[in-house]
Amino acid sequence: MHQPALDRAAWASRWRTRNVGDKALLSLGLLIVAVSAPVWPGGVAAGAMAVACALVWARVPVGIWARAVAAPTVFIAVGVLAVAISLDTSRSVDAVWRTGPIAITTPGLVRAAELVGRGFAGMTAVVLLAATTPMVDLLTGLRRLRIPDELIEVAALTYRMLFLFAATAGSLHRAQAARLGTTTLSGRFQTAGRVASRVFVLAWDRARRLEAGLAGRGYTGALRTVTPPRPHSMPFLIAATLLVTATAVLGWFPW
Amino acid sequence: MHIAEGFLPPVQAGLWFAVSAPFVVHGAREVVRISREKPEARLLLGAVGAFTFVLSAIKLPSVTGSSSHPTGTGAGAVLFKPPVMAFLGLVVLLFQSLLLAHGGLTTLGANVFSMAIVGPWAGYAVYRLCQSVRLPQMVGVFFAMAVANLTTYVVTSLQLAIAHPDPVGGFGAAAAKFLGIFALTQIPLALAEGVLGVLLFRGLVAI
Amino acid sequence: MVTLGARGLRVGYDRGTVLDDLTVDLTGGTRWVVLGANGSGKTTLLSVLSGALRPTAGQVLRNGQPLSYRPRALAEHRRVVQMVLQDPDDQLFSADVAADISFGPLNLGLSPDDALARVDEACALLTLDHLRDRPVHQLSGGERKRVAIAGAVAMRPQVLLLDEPTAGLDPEGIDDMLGVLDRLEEQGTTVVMATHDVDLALAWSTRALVVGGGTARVGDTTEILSDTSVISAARLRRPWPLELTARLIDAGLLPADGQAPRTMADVVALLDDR
Amino acid sequence: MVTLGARGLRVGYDRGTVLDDLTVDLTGGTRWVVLGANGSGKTTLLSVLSGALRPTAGQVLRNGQPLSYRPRALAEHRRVVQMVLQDPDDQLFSADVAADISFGPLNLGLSPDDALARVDEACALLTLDHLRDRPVHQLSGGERKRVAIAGAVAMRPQVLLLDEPTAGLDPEGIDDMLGVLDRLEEQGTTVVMATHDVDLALAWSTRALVVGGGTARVGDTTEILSDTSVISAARLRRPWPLELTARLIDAGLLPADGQAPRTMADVVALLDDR
Repeated sequence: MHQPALDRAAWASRWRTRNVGDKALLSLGLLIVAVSAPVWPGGVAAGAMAVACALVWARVPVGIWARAVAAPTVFIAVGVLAVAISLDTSRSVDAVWRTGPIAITTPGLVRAAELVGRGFAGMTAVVLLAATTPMVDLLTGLRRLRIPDELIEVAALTYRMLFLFAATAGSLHRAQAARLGTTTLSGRFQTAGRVASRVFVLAWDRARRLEAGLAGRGYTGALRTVTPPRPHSMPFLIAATLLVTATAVLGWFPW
Repeated sequence: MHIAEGFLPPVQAGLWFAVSAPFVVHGAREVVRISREKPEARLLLGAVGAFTFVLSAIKLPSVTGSSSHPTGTGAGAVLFKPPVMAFLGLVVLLFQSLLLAHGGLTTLGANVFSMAIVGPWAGYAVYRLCQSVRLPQMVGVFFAMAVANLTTYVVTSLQLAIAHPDPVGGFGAAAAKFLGIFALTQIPLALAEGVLGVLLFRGLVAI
Repeated sequence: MVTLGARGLRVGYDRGTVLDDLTVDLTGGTRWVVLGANGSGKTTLLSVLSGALRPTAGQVLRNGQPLSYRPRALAEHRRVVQMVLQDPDDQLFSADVAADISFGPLNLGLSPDDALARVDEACALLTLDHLRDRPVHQLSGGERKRVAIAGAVAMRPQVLLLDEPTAGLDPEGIDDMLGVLDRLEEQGTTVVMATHDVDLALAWSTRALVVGGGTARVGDTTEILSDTSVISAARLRRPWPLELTARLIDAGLLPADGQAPRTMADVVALLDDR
Repeated sequence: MVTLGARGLRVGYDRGTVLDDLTVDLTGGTRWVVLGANGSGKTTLLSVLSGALRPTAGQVLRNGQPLSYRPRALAEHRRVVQMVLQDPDDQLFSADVAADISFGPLNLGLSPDDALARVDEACALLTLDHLRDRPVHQLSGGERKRVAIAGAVAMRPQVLLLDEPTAGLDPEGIDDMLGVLDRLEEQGTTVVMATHDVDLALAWSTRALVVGGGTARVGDTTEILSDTSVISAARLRRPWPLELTARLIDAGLLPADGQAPRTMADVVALLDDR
């Protein structure tokens, strides 16, 4: 697998050394406003703020940011389409457009428009966190929430190994395609199935070898590591709080 | 397909977290117990989590050429039992939302419920049922994978219908609409995942 | 004979560009090496030439014609050009050796009997006969490499692209591998090998393609590897026979106008002639 | 200084015996190579010496004392002897470079601050500072190798066992790696490197252990690699400087009683002296 755009952005982020809690306050604060405030102006404001924070403040490269939001934008569009149409067999309502039992109504369109705003705002708020904080930092941050180490370690190992297995799965698939293994439908099934079983076996093998490799480094049951301290930044915290509060006030204020 | 960020009203999003929590906590306890008994099991569980993530990224072959992915949780439920999959499914969904912006954080509870709880349990139940009536193992694997896939999407459709009742026909019409759009197009894909599961397990037996 | 080439090839975007505006023509020989430091894009180039990787910009040429990525055109390309990856575990996915080798021939639409004949042929060529019923995971690294090559050879390609076929092999394993490549060449296959073993490249190949810094140089292997500017730009080193003779010429121990040596025997002969 | 050894070592897997009644003593130098063909048991021997693999029979000796496999004795052994595997992905469990390197020091019981100091030290030695903010999955194979070695070096072992540290590296990568090994040696670490690159072994090491056919020979590297009977029994080849001088002596171009050359400069000097 290509390294996902968000992962690439997170590791290279200017905010990499910021405290995870600080960044989470900003992103999750905007996320809460995005999903709970009236979509106009609250959702739109939260979305605009999240985009501005990512591109202007954290200086996530525009190209990488655009690649990161491209796929979820398509998902939002598909989901919204489903909300926009109504099933109306009785032909009882005023429709803007209809064909057979499928109708598009004004309330439906309004809801769809709301959902576009909310979905995009929420997604960009999550992207703000994901594009500035590598997964390992988030998992380390979760330790603070008294989540058992065992669970964090399993998740961290999952993160480490998924890139290995994804690369192997990609290579296996391309190699079989090169031997014309994907020219027919049944060939595609055979190839996908065998790639999956092969990756499973290699995954098992990798876990066993990693166990041996770690034993030599003194592994006795805990994958303890240290990471450099990432102190809170008071100016950042104040700025983040102000931004989130301003967005929330703007969002709920009865204009 | 997961419910995207912002697609659930806050109250419902919270309720789905509450519904999923007991299952995830139960699974997490199981993972902690296994890890403490056998330290090396952590590495194995990490590998299984990574495998599940990769499996869910494999493109399902389809006749139409449209790209879709397996849920992969049916295989995990058969191999590792549903409680473990509840936790690993949570990890996979969290990674999908933060690495790929696929799904969301506020919708995580709802997505965990459909993909990491209902899917694996339904698949596992069907697998056990097939075993108890002495059907060949591969038949059980096929139905486990297909049912896990299909139930995941049915639950997702119902969750969306609750969140977005049709302005004309209410919940019923919305459910019919979402099921029509997702579940019906999903049936061939569920069958495809069943076939993939059989090929996967056949490969494992051979190796 | 099939010739491969590339025009304006570019792979990757922004900071991750591996190949940039690469134009090459693999003509003039059947023993090719692709040389370059790690990360110079050797593997990427082979993948693109094989059709497995679609370039971001530019074209792959086969006999001067741009490669189309429509399924049928790609399948046609793959009948002619096969690639073998460096790590056989990225390629082998069947339980036993014979089953894996038969995968490609069956996909060509051959009957099971004909496919088996291809398996026999490939096993004989790669000296795998004694291993054909063994499970793949029981084989050593060198044996797996041979199985992976057999899987490609069984498709009877006209061009075989090999990524580091000698990496990880011991001296005997390298000799065996070169023997296999000799036999392939006798059958009329053009062999293109990516490597960073410059000594091996000098001794084995007649033509070389050096990639590094996004660009490429193509030419006669001895000439290319004698050119210190190419070598240092590509972050390689000169093969020892060339380096030694250069130093001996500097020390006045050899005349400057001699033939460039490719092997140890050449070096001995040079010193003997003097 | 710590010396390692083995007495009557025997290691068998289900498919056969890899090492059989091996008795060696790694004394007399701090730059060791373990040479042998693929499958000769190089990796197995290093694993046994590191304590990771328990032999079927025989003993590992540290300073002449047999190694006990009780957890505490083994932990003590690992403070002194560290091994780095050929595939770094078998050893790196964290995507974060610094976090992964800190694992060993923490297992030694160091405080987080002291462990971080060790991480800094190891990163400086392995020139990894610029990679600390990159995830492991973004690193090249050579960079991952350096991270894996840093993880071992951070435990400040007195003996470092490296399995094929230069495999897969390009010429520049090999030079960098040898530079790292030089710095380790300056710090008083004994480095034992398994390889099948005989040219590298001759140029870099002073002492060699050749395994093959279940037995072993230990000695001065140049002597061992000049001995054609050892070389052919172990299915290796002579390094080119030794092979070339042998051929030149046969051709009467060099006197038979010269010093055996280790590097290209030595060869040039030999020919110049004549």
